[in-house]
Amino acid sequence: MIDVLYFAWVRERIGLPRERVETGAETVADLVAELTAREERYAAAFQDLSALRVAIDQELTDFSAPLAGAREVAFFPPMTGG
Amino acid sequence: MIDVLYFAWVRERIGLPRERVETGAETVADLVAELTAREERYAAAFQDLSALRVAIDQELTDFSAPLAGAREVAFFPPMTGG
Amino acid sequence: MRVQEAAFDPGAELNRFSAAQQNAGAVVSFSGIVRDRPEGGLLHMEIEHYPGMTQSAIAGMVETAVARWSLADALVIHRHGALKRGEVIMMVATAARHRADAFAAAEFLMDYLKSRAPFWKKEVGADGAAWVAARDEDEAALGRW
Amino acid sequence: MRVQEAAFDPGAELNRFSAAQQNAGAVVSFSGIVRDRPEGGLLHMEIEHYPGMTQSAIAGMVETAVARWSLADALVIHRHGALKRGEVIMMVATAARHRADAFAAAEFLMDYLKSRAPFWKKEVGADGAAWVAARDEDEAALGRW
Repeated sequence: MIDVLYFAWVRERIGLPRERVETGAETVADLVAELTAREERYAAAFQDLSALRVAIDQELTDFSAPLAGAREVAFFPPMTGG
Repeated sequence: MIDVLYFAWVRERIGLPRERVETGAETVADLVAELTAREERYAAAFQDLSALRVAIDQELTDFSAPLAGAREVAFFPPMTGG
Repeated sequence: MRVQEAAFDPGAELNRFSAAQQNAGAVVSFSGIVRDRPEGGLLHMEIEHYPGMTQSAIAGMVETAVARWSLADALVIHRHGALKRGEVIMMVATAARHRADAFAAAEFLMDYLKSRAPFWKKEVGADGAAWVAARDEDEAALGRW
Repeated sequence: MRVQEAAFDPGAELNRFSAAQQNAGAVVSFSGIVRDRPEGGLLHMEIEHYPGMTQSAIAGMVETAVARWSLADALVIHRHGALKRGEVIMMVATAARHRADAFAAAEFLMDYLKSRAPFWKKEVGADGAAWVAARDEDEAALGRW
């Protein structure tokens, strides 16, 4: 079980801010593929990975990162702070 | 007649902040030579021109500048504002 | 370093920050203010953030800046929630002995906050709402550090 | 732009400056604070200036900065007279649409104020007084603009 968080338009497209996901995915990319296969709203959120960023346990990483030991994965668009 | 102003340590060495000078000097350098010839305190102030700056009528210039038409000449060390 | 929904007073923060400096002669501040959209009609801006990550991401940037430019001190305040036009979104302040360090560190912090701290802005107008897109120049600005 | 003997409140000035901005999202400020000498023991600092020239020199710098970086606004306040440790000597503030312009213009103004505005600082200690020497780095900094 892993906590999956969504922010900004990723959150809006998927329709929720976070959920617990039962997964055997080995990498972030595998998790994205699993979610995309689930429902159209996930496919809509993940259709262009180059427009997305991912953090594992609150550290920025990339889609090839392994999920082993991760408690929390977050997906969001490029940040626009400041 | 021209107003000659001194600032910072130039003022302190010469011992006054401003004076009116009767001069026929053609350039700033000529004026410096006239003043230097006058008294030791002027010589002390003007001994190293590379350590001095000069303004004519409140605009920075250099020692070769002509004095024709000038109302006010000021001598001072490099600025240290900010 | 603070991430908060409540408004804050940048002038009071600047004065407090400056007064706390014992031997730093140079203080630089940056404030970001909600401005209208180029096409006008902004009603308000909504700022979303990732609470768990925001604190650690900003703390990491501040630590890097303090070490790299020998800062005497650094301050970051960033709001989230709904902000109206003219409200101050965030501020950064840096203090150093010499101004070049204070300026460089403030610019570094702003560049990193802009593209690496987990905040997202949404502009809300009468005609609808849109997420602010990241600018290529902002990502490129990180390259200089 | 103001050159004055009286103390001023940098925080209040920053707030007033920011509040006056209609569409500039980025405000940068610099404040210079009287700090101790490296060897310690500073009693106060004396700042002398050339009244007739100061105003026109600063006005020229501000005009250049506003044009070159499309500033929405710029502010310069510089004190003269006797200042104690911790007192604010001067401040610069710039406002622009984008932060890069506000930062560049503030640094430009600081570099020019430092070496081209007619102010001279004297550090007074119990052991005597000495004029602050211009730093080669400050003169060199002008080369980048």
